[in-house]
Amino acid sequence: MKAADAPTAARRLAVADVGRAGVLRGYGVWLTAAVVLIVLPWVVRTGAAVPIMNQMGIAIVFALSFNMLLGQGGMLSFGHAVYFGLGGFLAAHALNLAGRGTLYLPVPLLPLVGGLGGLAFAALFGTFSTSRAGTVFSMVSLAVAELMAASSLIFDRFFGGEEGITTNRAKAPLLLGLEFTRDRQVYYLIAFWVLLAAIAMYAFSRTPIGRMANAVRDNPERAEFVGYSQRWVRYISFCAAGFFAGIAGGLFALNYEILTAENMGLNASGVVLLMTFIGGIGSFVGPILGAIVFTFLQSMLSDYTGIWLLYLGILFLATVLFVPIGMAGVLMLHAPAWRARRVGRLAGPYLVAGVCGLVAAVGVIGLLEMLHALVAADTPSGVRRLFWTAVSLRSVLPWLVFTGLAAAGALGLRWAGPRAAAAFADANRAGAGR
Amino acid sequence: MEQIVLFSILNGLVFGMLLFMLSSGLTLIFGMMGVLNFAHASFYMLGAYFAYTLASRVGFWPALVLAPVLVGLLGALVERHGLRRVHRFGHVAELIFTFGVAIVIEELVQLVWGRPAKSYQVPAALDFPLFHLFGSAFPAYKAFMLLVSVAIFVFIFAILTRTRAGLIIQASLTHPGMVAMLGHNVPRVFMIVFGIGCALAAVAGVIAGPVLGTFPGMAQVLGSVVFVVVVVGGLGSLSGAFVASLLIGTLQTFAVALNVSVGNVLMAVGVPAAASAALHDVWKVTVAQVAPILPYLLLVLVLMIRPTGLFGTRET
Amino acid sequence: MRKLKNVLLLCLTLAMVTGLATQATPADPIKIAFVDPLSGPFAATGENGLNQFKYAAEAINKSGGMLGRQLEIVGFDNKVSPQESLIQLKKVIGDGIPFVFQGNSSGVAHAISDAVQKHNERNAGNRVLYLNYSAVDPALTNDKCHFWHFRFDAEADMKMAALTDVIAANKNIKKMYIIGQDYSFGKAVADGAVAMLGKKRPDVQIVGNELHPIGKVKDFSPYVQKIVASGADAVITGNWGADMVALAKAANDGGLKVPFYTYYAASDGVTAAIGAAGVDRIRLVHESHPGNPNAPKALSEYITGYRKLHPQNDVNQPRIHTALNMLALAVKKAGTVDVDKVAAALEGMEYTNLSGDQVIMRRQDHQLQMPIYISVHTNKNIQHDLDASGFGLSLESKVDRDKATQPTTCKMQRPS
Amino acid sequence: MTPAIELSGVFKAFGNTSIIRGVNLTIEPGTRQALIGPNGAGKSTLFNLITGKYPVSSGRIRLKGQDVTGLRPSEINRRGLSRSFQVTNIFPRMSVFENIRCGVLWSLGYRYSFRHRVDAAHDATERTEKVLEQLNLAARRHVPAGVLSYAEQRALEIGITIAGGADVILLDEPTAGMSHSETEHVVQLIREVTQGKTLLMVEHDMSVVFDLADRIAVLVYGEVIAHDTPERIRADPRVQEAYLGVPQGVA
Repeated sequence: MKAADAPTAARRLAVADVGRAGVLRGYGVWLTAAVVLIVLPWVVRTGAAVPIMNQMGIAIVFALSFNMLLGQGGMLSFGHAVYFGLGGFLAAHALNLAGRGTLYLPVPLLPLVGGLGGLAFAALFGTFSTSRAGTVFSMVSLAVAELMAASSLIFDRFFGGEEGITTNRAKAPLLLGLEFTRDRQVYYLIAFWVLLAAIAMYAFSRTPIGRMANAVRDNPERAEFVGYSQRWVRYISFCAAGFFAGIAGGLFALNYEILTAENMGLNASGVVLLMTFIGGIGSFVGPILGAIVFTFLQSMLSDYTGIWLLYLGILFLATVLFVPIGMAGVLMLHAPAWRARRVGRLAGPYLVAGVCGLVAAVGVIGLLEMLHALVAADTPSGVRRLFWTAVSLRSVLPWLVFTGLAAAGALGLRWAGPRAAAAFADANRAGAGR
Repeated sequence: MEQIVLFSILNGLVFGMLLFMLSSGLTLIFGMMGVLNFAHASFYMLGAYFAYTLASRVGFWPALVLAPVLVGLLGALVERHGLRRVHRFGHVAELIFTFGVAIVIEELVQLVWGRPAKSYQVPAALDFPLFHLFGSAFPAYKAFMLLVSVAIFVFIFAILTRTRAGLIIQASLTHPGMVAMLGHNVPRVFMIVFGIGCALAAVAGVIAGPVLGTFPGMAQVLGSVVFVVVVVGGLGSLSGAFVASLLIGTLQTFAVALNVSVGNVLMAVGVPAAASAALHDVWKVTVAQVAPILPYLLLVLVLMIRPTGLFGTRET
Repeated sequence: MRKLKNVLLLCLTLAMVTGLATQATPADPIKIAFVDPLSGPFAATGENGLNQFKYAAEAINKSGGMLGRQLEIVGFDNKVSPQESLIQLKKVIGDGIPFVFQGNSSGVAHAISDAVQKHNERNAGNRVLYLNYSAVDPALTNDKCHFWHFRFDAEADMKMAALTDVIAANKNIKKMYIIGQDYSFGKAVADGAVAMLGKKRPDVQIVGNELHPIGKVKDFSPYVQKIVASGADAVITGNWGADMVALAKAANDGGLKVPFYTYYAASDGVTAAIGAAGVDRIRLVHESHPGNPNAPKALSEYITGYRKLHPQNDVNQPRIHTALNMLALAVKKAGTVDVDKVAAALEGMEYTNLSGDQVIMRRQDHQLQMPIYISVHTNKNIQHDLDASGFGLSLESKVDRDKATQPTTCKMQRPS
Repeated sequence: MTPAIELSGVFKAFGNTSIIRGVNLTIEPGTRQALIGPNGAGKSTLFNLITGKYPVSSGRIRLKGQDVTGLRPSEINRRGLSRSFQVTNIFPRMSVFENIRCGVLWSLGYRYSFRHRVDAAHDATERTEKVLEQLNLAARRHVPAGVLSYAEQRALEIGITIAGGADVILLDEPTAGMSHSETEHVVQLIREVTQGKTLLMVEHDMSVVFDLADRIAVLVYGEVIAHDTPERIRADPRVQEAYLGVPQGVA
């Protein structure tokens, strides 16, 4: 933590633009990704793994599209789910029409319908919401989100009210005899689209407009004086982001065969901000990483605790405060040391700091969970299982122990943090020699 | 009809002044620091919860003073140890930070006070109808709310126009960066302003909690509207916030009171009735049904016509 | 490039961890899934429901369980989100659990019902049964009915039929005001009230029929002013949660003294929050005896036992007891946990519930037929209060099963 | 010959304060000219009016004969006018190479394209490389612009300005805050990159002004009081009174 605690301007700036030419050059990366995606369902074969991977895939496309706004364009949207949801609703309606035979639309092309829907609405709402950047853009996005959330209850026929719009992918015409009734078949379809959308979004970031989106983010005024209208640049990025959000929405319609108003609500928009930021907004892989980790945590934590959202909120806040470059940023920070084969030197100090962090986390989690158990009053026995031991809520000892652990861990971190940071600096200095 | 108009005006005033108490703090913070505090309504919620707990221990009146002080201190802490850290990463980073604060506060409130609504009641001394008119009662507590918010308004106004500190604040609203030139300790000024802004929000929470309900979602219910108020009024403009608060307060109460459908309105402005088939869903909707989304429509409209807001002068 | 490969490898590892974490362990007890909110704003409702299921299951386990195996209730947090519900449903199916209980939100119910139907049609060997204990949208047992869905609560129209019977008998009511949340349930209540009152009491004037946005209204005073201005003698509302509490408080502040006929103005903190503001004003329509006065012995003991375990919570859904016991009987009758056979056994089953009423699972649409109760919010003569607040519900009237019953449009398709 | 820039009767007021009070100024194409004047005379404001950052209160501005009054900065830039800023104004999180390339893209016709790959746009890369050579920043091409030294950032600022190949260049205090040797280097750079173009610069360093400028305009209290060759300006009594009379070294 301490390494990123006081990032010098140089280090922060050095990682800010990791998407620069060369990092993802060549097709090797995409081929590797394709192979991983193909093999994955054969490696992980248990329980709800495939459904969760489907969810991750959708989240990846959505988070990447969100980062086209935030990371690349400097636009913080509190309403990006609007385009996800509208694209999804259009896709669901299209699939229903296809099921009735009114429209010829093979299932694999469905996400494209969603994308075009997202694009159309982004093109409409973008006209007024991209006129300004910064705080006002954020507030307008919030207003649009509130408007759409309210409209979803008014326009019953399109949004289906509270039940939403259900659809059935098994009824649409087949393409090449491909059926999509099993989770695994859907998985491969989603994987295909995730890869395609990721490649397209990466390619977009390397086009003139993609580069100028970065320029407008950094300095809108200067961009004007090299011939670019900041408004147009924002508008086009916004439309592109809406298009890919719509694709994610279309994938959602395909996978869950239902869309409800919550898909375009404020919470959905908040979640994509959380996952993107935790992953790291400064690089292309950040949102991917964030989407995977966040989805995993979201669906797993709730099996163990009722206050999972608090943990995710704390994780988010900690990221903003201490590691604003996100997980991907931290990984990228270690790239020079890795190349110089000096990562080994970091293992020791990092392990010590990690153990301290873990002890502190156990203490804090223990306290929070005990408090939760007490307040929620769902533990009549007064005993709660925590960290594989039975903890009595009404005795003082466990409170003391957890407080002690939290304090000890925090003190340990104060000691170990600077050492880890020093080790990091040392490894980098050595690496700089090349 | 008179009854509806009169009570709508009164309720609009009460709600509008409540909005102003929230938006004035938000505007002060924004004007001086350039930060739009997404967690502002969360401090309003904390005010209500603190007051609920304090009221059951020491009574309502001490709670009315203590809760805002506590929340103000908490706000100052958040500024000192959180916001100041992310300040150098720019306004978007600050907005993201306060967004995170809002999430964590909402979760912490649920952790500490539980999820069900709290029965934070109007103090017995004010729990009577002030007057009856046209068969309907106006509760004394609402008059009290109006009184408190007007008092706060006068207080802010006096400070801003009569004291040196107020003049500095006013100057920095229009010329950010000026405080530093006058040789003031800017970080400390920021911390104090942030704390005061949060305390103002907390006062609103203390007095609104018994009427609008004290529950974990109360921040979200009011939050977005407050942002609309400050953007419509013009970011950083106190008079704008005042006008927009009253405008939105009365707009919402009157919209509820009117028994008019959107179709009627459209016909009145000349849209042919033939359009009703195509716009069926919208046509049958009453204005009352869309009352809560009117502020957002207003925001979009204002930004299209006057991007700096009604009274705003600053581009952000 | 290598960096990205590493990231991808990391993802792969993560995914494997995901897989391991979800691995089902073979278990002896019969697992029953409870899919409802266990976190977020509605967690209190979900937690209390889960506890009532566990409490009811314990009693069944004490008397031998099902087919000699113990019942185990497994909670799945759906965060009252349709999307999350479907993810949890996948988990349930992945864990090989055949029975799914869900109740909160008709939107979620539709999502689950639809998903269960699709899953069962596509996966004949691995079916699940959806047992709906609380979602009351009539469509679920009408147009959207299917073989693998059973409902144990009275659907909205049954309750409305009972409610309008009571109102029809009250000659003091001449003007009725209807207010509700602007979504499917609020609209269903409004439409039902207009239609049934029109039939039973054509002389009652509907002086207001208002929908307000759900969860968005900050202050209900303007609505109360409109009700006062309309001169209404009574109000019907389907409001729940914060919207219900705020409406009741605003009515009290505005000096509106007329009765409010409601669906969800009790328990889960609502009774406590309304408190004195609702006395003799709030009336509730529900499917069980309210416990006051003179509760049937079985119900009284059941409530007392539960309150001992959970002093702050209520038995607000005695139908949970009904649902679980009827499932146990069906499994016993079928002699297996095979979903199709258990469903067949449930059809037409009769059962005597805690209130002492004879209920029957109608074969035609899988809607449980039962009498309906109407009670009033009060603090007088309360033996079993709600929210430990001293306030509770007291019985006013009861509408018999055959009076409350409603026709259905369901055309049940049974697997051959 | 059509003037490169032509201001006629330009006024600008902020609220009640008039900053520019009726400026008429003609800049002939292919000349290097300087705009001087005491602090607060309105030099930067005049620049901001010409480049479209602020709208004029009244008057007209023509660029190479075309009326550009009221156009947005980007539209004026596309008509062949480019400027630098007094306070360094670059793209801090992008690399030096990308900073220059941003200045190049529009003029090569890439506009808002999402069909081209910037890395495959060889003409843009070549032009960028050439500018980097001129700026002597080729070795720093991958460094984020925000971490360059001050002098390097000033050079980059000029680089972005000239990268698009505009034929009318406005430089706002290009040597501000530089050491003597750095200033010399920048003067050399300006001379090189404005070869055959029209240059208008605001500058406080009189040696730079008299070294570079073919003609000098003197702005005092929002009015151009003189516009002539350096020799005549030096000799002009009004200028001496209004400007050179004040102590030297205000920069």
